[in-house]
Amino acid sequence: MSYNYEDMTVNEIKDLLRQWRESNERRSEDVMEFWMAIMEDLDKFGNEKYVLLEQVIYAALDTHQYGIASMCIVILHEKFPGSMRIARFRAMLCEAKEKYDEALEILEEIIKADETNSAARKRRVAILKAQGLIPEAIKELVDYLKKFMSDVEAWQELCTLYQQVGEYSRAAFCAEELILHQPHNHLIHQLLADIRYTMGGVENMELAKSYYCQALKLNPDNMRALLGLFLVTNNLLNHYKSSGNSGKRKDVWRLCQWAQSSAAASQRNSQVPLTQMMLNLAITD
Amino acid sequence: MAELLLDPNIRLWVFLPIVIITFLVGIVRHYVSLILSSQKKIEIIQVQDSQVMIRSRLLRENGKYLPRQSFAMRRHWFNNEETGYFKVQKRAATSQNPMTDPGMMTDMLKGNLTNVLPMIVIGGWINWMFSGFLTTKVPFPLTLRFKPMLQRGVELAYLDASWVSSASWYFLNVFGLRTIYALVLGENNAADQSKIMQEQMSGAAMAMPPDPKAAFKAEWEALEITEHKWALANVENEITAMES
Amino acid sequence: MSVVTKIKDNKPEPVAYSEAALRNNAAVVEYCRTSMAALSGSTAGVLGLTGLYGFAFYVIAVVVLWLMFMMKAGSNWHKYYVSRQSLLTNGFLGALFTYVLFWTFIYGMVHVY
Amino acid sequence: MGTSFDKILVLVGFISLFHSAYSAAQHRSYLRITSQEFTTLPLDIVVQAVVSLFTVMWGVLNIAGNLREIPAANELNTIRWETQRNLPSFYIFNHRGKALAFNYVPVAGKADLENLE
Amino acid sequence: MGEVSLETAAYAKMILHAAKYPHCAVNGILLADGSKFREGVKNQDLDIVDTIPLFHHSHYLSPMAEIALTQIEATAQRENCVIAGYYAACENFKDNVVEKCPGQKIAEKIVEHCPSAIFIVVDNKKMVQHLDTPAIKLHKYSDGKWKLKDAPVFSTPHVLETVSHLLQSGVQKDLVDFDNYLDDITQDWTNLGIEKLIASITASNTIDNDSEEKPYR
Repeated sequence: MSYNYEDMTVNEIKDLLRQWRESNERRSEDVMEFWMAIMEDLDKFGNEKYVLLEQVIYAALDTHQYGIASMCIVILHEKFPGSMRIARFRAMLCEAKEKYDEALEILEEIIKADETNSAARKRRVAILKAQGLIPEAIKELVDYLKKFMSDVEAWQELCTLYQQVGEYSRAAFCAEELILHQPHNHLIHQLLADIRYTMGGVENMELAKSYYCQALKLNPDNMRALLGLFLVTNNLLNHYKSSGNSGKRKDVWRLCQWAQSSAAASQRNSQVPLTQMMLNLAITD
Repeated sequence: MAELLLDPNIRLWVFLPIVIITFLVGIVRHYVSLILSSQKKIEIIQVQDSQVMIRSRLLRENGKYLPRQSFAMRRHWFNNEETGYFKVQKRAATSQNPMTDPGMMTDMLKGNLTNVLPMIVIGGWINWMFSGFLTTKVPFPLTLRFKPMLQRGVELAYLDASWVSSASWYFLNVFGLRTIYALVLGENNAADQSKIMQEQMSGAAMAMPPDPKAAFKAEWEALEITEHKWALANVENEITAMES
Repeated sequence: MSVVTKIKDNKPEPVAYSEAALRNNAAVVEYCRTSMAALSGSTAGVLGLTGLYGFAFYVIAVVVLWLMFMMKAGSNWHKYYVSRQSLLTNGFLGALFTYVLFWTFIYGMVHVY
Repeated sequence: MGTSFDKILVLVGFISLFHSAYSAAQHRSYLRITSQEFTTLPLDIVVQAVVSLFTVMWGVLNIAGNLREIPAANELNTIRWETQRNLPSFYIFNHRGKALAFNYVPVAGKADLENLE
Repeated sequence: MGEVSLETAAYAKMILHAAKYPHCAVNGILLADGSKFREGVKNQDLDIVDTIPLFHHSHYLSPMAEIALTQIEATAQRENCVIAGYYAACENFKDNVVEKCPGQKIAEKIVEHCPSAIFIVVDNKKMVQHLDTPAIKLHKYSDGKWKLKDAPVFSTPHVLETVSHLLQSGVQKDLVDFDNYLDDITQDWTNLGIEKLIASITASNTIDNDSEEKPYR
């Protein structure tokens, strides 16, 4: 999926970059390639110029081209002197160069000037993460969340960090918080189901089943949820078989069949046959 | 009634200039107010309060997607008698008297400065500069009641009500061009972008409760009476039914 | 991403709308409506319509704009608008003011002198 | 977003509308000079004005921007984990990209030291 | 005994996977040639012929890993391969040890089935555009721990040159891992396209260098 950026007009590039910005993609290398192509035409971007520069700064730091990053920062700084946002980018540049103390100093100044600057606080967490201090990062993030309780990004990050250290029940709490904020997002439901499944136990399996179903209801194309549902129902079947709960077993059996058939249906047009795997998991009833 | 004939010079030197002046003043005023507008200093405690309120509201609205235990745990955290957030956090009722708050005063002053002042000054100037002209005629008949509104500065008792004097034309423009400003300024709003760049927006935190104490109390009550209804109880049957 | 829920009367399941998309669409509609009011006002002024004819022309312009919106959305209009009626009636009077101003302005420019 | 075709459409429509306004004004002054009574405008001006109005309106409609689909599902179903888990606020730059960058100079002494352990 | 050899395709996919997502931790499965493989024997020779890139996010959740493992096992059986190892790369530049790698559980599970399984850690610091070292660390399981071993032997010549070439021409963008597959099930996680490409490069390399015999790693 590489783009032939020489054939694209400035407008096409502009649209594509905007699309990436809006959908939050991290295609740093592609962004840098585009940047090389459109550098001279920067003035054609009008008001979009500055957001574009930000995007380029992220990408340049990501590909570790500090020269370009600091150039963009200088351009922005000339336009908006004294902006906290630009100061944050300076901190990020230091961070990329592994001058963590310097970065922290800049962030400290930002927070001193504006206590409510949430982005700077989040960067502090990122710095701890970059240093590999995951437990400290978690602590800092929890502190942050005490102040900014409805920050979806932060909850999601905390969820990931908790998973990383294996505290699944806390990760589940964060995922639940995410569901409260975005109840229509099928991915979050699937995430919570995944976590519950990983935690294990009949109760968690039942919950995982419900959430997988909810994810599928919101988006029937969510393959992970479909396969997860299949796994969960298999697990539950085994459990109910041994505990002899026939009523529940029947329900789960039906659901399992359903998951299998829809997985097979969606699989039909892809190259790798999944039915093989279904056979391997061998449902016995 | 005899048809009045206006000198075409009035069109060129009175009618058109008024429209252009009003329009340009509106644009300039927009940018001036942007320059003057100051970001309100928000205290962290206010941000925290508003975020808590959002979270609690979301719990009430979307709590049905959580299992009962998780819901109860969160409600307990908010509402518990000894340790609940809404019980523990004590907020002083803030005084809302604008006269005591100097920031509020300057804001009001600025609002007056950009909205009322230009209208009076430009209006007075136009009244003085273009006084006594009949500029145009509205293309629909009007009753006599509209005469003082439309013919300010021209006191002719027998003139048809649909004629418009220069001063009235100015005021018509002031009010009528508002939507056009939105059209012209709203589209490629340069100010928006640079505003984002200038300072960090704290996003949703802006919707602050004016009085946290009362808001906490209300939220506590609302949360207390919220019943938990597990929304995913029947989801298995729903999805299996969806396919078939 | 924020989402607003509105309850439709005939359906038990509330339909969730994306707030950003709603806002975007409202902005587009508003933009077109204001342009339409200004333009059709100017045209009415050029044509020298007076009295009720002018107001009738406004109604026609609103309906034509509505038809254009429908054409643009195609058959699946409900994907883009919450309701067709409100698309027609919302902002009817607000835009009328702009219309009258432009009507008067161009009428004055063209026909009075 | 509007294509250049739509922009041309709007421009042409505007010029045409302006032209019809000018024609109408001329017509009025002609009538006044020849002291005839005004009844209606000539048909060609009327047609020109109305046609250019609809041209501009259609152009504006397309320039105003695309409508987005409002059901939340349409928007939410397009997001994937790829973008959902991507949080710019928590980006870390201390990753493999560092070595992959074309201008990477390995810190020899340090690396050797760590290899020893 | 206990020699581990890597084929170009296997090595290339591993490196390309790490290069496609430089900001993520990545992991994957190593497949060994099944014809020489004996069940349950410890410390035997392994000929790694293929790798399956697994995930670049959600490493710590088991459902998708279970799905992936069952699917890979099924495919491997058909192609007469066995799951014989695990590779991973850390998110953090400085973390290049087994303990910091995601998916320890998967690796342990593999060891249960195949006692001679290996664990390869991609060395972030050596992952450069022009590879002059293999940039991987090989570990073997013994006494409940992963022990560092000597670098593996490549079974084909000019591996580093080939992979560097692939890296520079941006082939990593076409690599499909299991996460990509789950996002879009029409994608092929076995990466046959890349395998073919590598095969053609290797073939041309051998023809070019038939006369002059170069020592290789």
